[in-house]
Amino acid sequence: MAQIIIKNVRKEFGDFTAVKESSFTIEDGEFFMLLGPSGCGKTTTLRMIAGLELPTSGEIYLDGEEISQKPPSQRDIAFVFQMFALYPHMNVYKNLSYPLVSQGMARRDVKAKVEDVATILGIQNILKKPVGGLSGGDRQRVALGRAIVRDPKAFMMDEPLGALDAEFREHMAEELRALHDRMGATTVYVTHDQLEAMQMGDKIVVMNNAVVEQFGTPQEIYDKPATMFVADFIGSPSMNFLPFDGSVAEGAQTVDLQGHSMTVPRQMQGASGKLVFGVRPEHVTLSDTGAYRGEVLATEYLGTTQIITLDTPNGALKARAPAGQVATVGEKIGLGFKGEAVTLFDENSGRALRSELNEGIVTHG
Amino acid sequence: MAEVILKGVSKSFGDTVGVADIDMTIPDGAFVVLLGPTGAGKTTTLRLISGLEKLDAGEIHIGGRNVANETPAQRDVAMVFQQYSLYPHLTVRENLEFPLKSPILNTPKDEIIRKVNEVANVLQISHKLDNKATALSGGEMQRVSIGRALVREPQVYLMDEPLSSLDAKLRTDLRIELKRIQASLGATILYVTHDQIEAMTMATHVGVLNEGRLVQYGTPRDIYENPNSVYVASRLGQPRINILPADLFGTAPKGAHRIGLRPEHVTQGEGRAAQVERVEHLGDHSRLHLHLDGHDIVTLADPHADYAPGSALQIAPKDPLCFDAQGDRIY
Amino acid sequence: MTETPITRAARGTPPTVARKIKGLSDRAIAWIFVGPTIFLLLAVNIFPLIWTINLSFTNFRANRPNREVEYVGLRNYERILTDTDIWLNMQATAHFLFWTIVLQVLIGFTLAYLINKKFKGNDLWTTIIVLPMMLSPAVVGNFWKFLYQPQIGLFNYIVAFFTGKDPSSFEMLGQVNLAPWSIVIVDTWMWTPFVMLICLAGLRSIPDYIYEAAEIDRASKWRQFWTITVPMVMPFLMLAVLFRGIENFKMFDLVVQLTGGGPGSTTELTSINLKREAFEKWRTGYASAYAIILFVTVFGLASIYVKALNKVKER
Amino acid sequence: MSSFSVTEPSTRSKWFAGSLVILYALITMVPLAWIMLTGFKSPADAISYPPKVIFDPTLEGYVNLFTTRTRQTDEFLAANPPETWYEEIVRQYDMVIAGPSKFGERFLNSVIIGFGSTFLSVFLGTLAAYAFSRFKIPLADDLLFFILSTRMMPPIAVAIPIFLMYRQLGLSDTHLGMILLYTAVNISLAVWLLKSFIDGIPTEYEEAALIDGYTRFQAFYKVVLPQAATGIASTAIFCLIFAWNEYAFAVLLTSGTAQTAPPFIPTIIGVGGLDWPAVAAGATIFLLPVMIFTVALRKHLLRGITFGAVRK
Amino acid sequence: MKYSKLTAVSALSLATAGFGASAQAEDLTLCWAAWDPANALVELSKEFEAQSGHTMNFEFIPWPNFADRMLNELNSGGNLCDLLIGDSQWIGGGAENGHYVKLNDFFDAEGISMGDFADATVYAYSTWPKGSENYYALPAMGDANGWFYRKDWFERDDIRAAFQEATGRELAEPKTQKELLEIAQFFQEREIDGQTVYGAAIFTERGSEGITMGVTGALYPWGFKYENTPGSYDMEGAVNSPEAVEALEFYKEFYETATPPGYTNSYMGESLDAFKSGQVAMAMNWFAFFPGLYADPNTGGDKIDFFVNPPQNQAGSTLGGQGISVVAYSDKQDAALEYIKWFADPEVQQKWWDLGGYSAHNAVLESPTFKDSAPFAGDFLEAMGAVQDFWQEPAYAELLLAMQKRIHDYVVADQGTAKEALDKLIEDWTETFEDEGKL
Amino acid sequence: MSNFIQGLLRLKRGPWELVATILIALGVFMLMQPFVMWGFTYSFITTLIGTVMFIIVSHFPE
Repeated sequence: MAQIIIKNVRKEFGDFTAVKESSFTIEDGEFFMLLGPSGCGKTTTLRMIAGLELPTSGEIYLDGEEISQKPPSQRDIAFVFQMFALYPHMNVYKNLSYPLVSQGMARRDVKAKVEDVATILGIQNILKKPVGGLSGGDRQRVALGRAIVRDPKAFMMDEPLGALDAEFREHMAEELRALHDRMGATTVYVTHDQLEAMQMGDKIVVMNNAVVEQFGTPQEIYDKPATMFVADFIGSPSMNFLPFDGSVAEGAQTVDLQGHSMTVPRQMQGASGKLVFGVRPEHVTLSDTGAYRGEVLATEYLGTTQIITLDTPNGALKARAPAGQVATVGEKIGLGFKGEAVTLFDENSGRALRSELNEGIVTHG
Repeated sequence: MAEVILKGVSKSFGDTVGVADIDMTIPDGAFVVLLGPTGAGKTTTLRLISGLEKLDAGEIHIGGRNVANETPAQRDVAMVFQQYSLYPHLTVRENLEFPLKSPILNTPKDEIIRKVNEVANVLQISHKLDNKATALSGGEMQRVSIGRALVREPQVYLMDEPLSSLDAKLRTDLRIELKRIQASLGATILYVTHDQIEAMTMATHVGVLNEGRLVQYGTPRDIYENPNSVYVASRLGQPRINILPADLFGTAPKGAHRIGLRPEHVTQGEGRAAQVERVEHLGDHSRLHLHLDGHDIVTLADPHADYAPGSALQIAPKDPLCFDAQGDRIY
Repeated sequence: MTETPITRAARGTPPTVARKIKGLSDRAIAWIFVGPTIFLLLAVNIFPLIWTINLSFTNFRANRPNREVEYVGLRNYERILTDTDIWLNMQATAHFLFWTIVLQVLIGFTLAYLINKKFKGNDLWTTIIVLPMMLSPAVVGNFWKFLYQPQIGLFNYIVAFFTGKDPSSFEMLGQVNLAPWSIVIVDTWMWTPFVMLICLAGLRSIPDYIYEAAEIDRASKWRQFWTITVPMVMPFLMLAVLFRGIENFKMFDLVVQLTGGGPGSTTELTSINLKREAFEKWRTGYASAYAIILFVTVFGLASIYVKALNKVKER
Repeated sequence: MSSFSVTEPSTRSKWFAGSLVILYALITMVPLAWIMLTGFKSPADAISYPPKVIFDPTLEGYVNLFTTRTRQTDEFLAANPPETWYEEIVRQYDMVIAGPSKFGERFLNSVIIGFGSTFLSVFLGTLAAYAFSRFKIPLADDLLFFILSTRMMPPIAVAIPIFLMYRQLGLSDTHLGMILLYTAVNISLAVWLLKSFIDGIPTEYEEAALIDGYTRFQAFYKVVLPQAATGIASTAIFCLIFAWNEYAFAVLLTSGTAQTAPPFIPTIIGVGGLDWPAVAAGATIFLLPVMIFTVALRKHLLRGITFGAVRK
Repeated sequence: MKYSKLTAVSALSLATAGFGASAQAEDLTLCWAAWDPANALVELSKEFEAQSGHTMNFEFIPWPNFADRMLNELNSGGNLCDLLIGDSQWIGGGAENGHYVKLNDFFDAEGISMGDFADATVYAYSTWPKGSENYYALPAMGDANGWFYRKDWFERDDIRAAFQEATGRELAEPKTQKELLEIAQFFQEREIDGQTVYGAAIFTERGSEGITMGVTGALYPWGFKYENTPGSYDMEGAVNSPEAVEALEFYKEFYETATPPGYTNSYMGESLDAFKSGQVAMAMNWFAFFPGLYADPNTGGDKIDFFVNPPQNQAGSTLGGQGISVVAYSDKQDAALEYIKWFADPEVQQKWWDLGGYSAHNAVLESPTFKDSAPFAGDFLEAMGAVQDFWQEPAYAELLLAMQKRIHDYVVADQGTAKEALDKLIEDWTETFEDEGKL
Repeated sequence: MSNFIQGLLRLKRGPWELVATILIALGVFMLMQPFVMWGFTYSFITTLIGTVMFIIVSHFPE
């Protein structure tokens, strides 16, 4: 098992830059998520780690060894493909044994090893079946089996749950995470589903437009988004953005929103112009008394909670409230914000302003 | 708009049961969502009402009329399909005009123009009217196909997972829009989905289907809070309800075989000590995966609460739902 | 009850409009749509086939309408299946079949493999290579006959140019040892593109990620070729081989124009032989039995072909 | 090194593959190019040894293809000076043009029979393919197999009963007879090919139309047909090419009135032996449309030759 | 000029001037093989068009396809042809199967007498059953297989000397088959004027009737018989007689030692080509081509001369030639008969000969000027005196194809021995006659 | 192998189709092989049986 270090890796396809200089470190044994919308470069990054693409520049260290220009066969990395990439003309057993036979392992050892892995994954009974007729879950297990049978240094997974239907996905995600917990192998996992990333990941890298936007633990990224993109991408419903014109001084603890003073974490950085007041729906409180008011546009019942959509002087806003709270469409309600959880953004750059809250996360100027 | 009544509706395809003996009334102006996993018979119900499939048994009444022998055209329903409902060889305008020009409606020309423009305005696609249908984005396409249903004034709208092919953000927006349109037109809508969020947020009534049978029919709140079986209880709620042996926390409630505990119904700090397996930080809350006597239990916690995996946590049930051996709700 | 177009229509419309709205039932449409095709095939294929079966038990001659027709039982079949000359024709067919398929598969697969390297302009060259197979075999046969002329023919000249032989010292069409190869060469020239196209489809049906998986699984290129490329193209190759097999088993036009079956009977393929029996000797009954034998063989091969077709279709 | 991916062939292997393929393509074109060249040679150049690559081009082959000529006496020739360029060409052999040859007629027959059968088979095939694609037809698989197997049959074997039947019905050597026959052979391709095209059109479209107030038949021609247009067009070209190229039936069942070009071209003769430039000219004219169609069809080629099973 | 030449008939004005037998002008189609005499017939028929008002169309089919196409046409009951100049062997089938109109009544009515035509041609081209007075055709084109050679080479001193040295004989027209072969072998691969020339072009074609027509040219002079007793179909000992075997071996030797390379599948066209291109010293072919050969600017005139198929044990030539028949499926039979009537006229027949057709009319043949009217005219009369024809059975095609296969397999494809080939031929023929119910 | 025999016994389509396919292929081979005459003589009946069998077994369940 191994640590993986990505250093200033860049990848171009002709004129198109898929990944701009990116750096991050994946610790030994971590379940590491590469998260971002489609086309953001996350899969390319993964493929570069695996050796399916060679980086245009930069270095990749696997277990201390620089491997960025080596072919995949010399990297000792396993890869689980989105479409599983099972060999369709072979049965389950042949699929599982393929990497072992390719390595030249003795026949008897191969058999023992494959049976071991099949037992771990609970697929002993389908070893003789052709992969064509398997259910999505079984295919997924076979694909995983083919990856773990080799005891590689690290696993790469490219949206391995993307091809499963929604109902089965949740179940498989748990299974996968449990497997990781048992094996403790370094895993790099690509997904575009923020919930999946939050649920499964030890660490997350959020990418957008070929750039790494933020790198951290799930809660950190949720609470302290470094950019508006991250704030928007993570969380459902996503963070409310209330744009306003104004200024905020270094050290300030309030901002002026449409004439109402709102508490914010102590700012470490001053700014003025087009700013954005970012607040998560669960940090919006509804009260009859609040001076900052909004009109209820819609309510969406979610069981324990409900999402209330309001029209405020700074635009639409969603609040998460307990399911029992009564809100009638058309009613005007006072709003309060949990000040210590608010993040301010510079609308032009999209970056969060440094504050007490995100100290140490947002470092740039 | 009209009321739709299903009486003992059944349909099978060879050996597989499509739907079996469904009785349901869709009141005039209601937004009814049929919920169930793949293969539960949701789409079949829709297709039976539209006339695309023929009934094996039972009756369907639309606006008081028994429609058994009518063709889809004669039933005067509008349907929005999951995908592929726009004709790729026509422009947006032609797509919208298509139902109006049918021999059954045979709308006069100026009337067509008026209606199409009206609907295009409502759906904010006026500027795309002369585009080829294939030149639209996914969201626009789905809006146009909803629009094609809206240009008509049918007895009932049937919608088959119209939002499922869209991405999460767009889905959220269209959900609200659809709800608003329904309210303003007072339309009767029968809507099929497997997405519980859609069911809960939009419906006036939810029907839960299981293997072709309608197992519960009521308001979303009713279904969430008072499910009549383990099956229904596990359809709604995320994370899913914990179904546990009735005696896990001491004596079983009378007659109960299993109890259902929604994650928010697990009280922390009292009761039996469970082991914390894993903590998922989801931002607005954390999910605790607990382990108690070989049973997995999921509960919610404050996002910043610090639980180390392997530590112990005392938990107790609060207002559990009780089910008998068959999985039916007792109380 | 609300006023709807239906209620309106139900009240006051004449039955014609009602029918217009209702239309024909699906079942009726299905039969109306399939009917003409089935009828045509019954008339032009099945009825004649049954007739042929019937004729195959008689001594009927189409050029002797006034002669009495007798049923001769299985005698026609017996004669054909014990006739060493026909057996020799079958062997000539086998030679043709075997070598065309071997050559076409080898060259076709190689070409497809090369084209699949996706070099620049491969589309254009593929289209050019494909041209021969779309042409009329009779016309192709006719002009290859010209190319095969000793001395004046381009083929002989080119061979002579490379081997230093006298171009008039050998005759592709006239020599017993060369004639079978002359038809193999032309058929290969004409139909290699077919095998190539199908192999290409097979190669392109293998998704890149399979090779990526193999690469990750540390399989060498050589092993990838034999354990992935070849087995995955195999169903396609089967399709091509079966189709070429069927086509060449009934080969007629090309060879008639090239050699006409000669010299002697060295290139007299079954179809040419059958044509002689049926339309030159006019032994209709006998030829019918012969036709039935070919029918059944092709029918058998065709059923395997359709199975292969469906297999490929599932991919 | 900049755009390496494990599945992407290296530049060198591309170059190598490219040159081999191009070499093959060039070799494969030689016979075709030769036949086209021959069409522009004089009869003497056509049979010269060694074969001539450079020669004085002449339209003699084409003139000979389209005309019949007779030898005339010197007095006659002197009395009637040539009026046109093609008359002049034949004068060098002391001949005059006596009239048009049969080639035009036979070519026209090919066109009539080709288009006639193509229209019929595509028309019937579209209907049948739609029915097979959309409706539950009892024994559909067997019917489809039966339809396909008719195309696999050896033409000579089929021709025996057809010959007898046509003789009885008076359809021998008639356009109608050949059109019906080619339709019967082509319909299998049409049904299979169009079925694969129509299978690709989601049923939702028609269902939407049904619900929108159209009948099944209206839905078919308003919704399915326009979307199947490309498929229908390429099917039509495939059918046309088959009818255009067909030889065995043509040679057995036609002799004059309805004879198509393939059996005719090889029998173009000159004075003495075969008039190769005329044959080559005929072949060129005859093959050219197919070549053009092939280029137009290249995207659908595979679908066509595998009865729709393989899509590219 | 040009196209108008064919159609330059002002139909109405001329129609009345002619026979006036039919009320309307018809489009008649005459089918024949595509060869030199056919062009002559086109010229000749213009007169008929002018006289009768009918329009003549022609369907000329190349020899290799001729039998195939026409028999197919007849058997399919097609009405492409109104008039057919069909091969002599077809007469049996044509009569028995009702393809041809029986002409007796017509001849009687129009006063056409078969006695006016050469006996051999009437026997071969018109009657069925053979020799009976049932006429199905009018002899149209007399023909036999003959030889022509390069007279200029035969007359060259150097060549004559070389021949003398090689064989001890004078180089001259051969008197026997063996001499023929000797001469051919002498010329084989000889260098003349810087060009390699070959012995003789003979028929070896496989597809239609070529090699049979060629080989019978050797078989008949050796004394080949189809049957021991005519009409008994007892072929054993006749077909495979020692003479026949010898003749067949002779023909194979001829093929192997004295023909140009590549002549594995050659018939009339190839023979003509070989001769005209100066490749061969001699060639066999039908008399029908002789006028054209004589007129050829390169190898005709005084460079060419002709001789009858040389005898060996006896004289014998292979019969060609055709009669003209009215097709029973034609719906313009009256007009077609008109044509025959016109064609039977002695004046027309004379013109026919003048244009290059071989008339069979006695008035032409017995005319004192006939022998000298062409350099081959005398040879023609001589050949016609000793012609033999192939089976004229209704099953003729089957018999012919069997012979084609057996002979070609032996001579060209080099399979088996001559005796085996002939034995197999008897087997094939026996089978055919058994099927016919004649054995 | 035992699977195959079981398939045959249970009238499953797969193995029976295989048997029919082999028969057809054998028949075609017998028809064209240059080795023994009786192979040629009995080729037709072999192919015929294979083909008829194929048509029948293609209606067996999967």
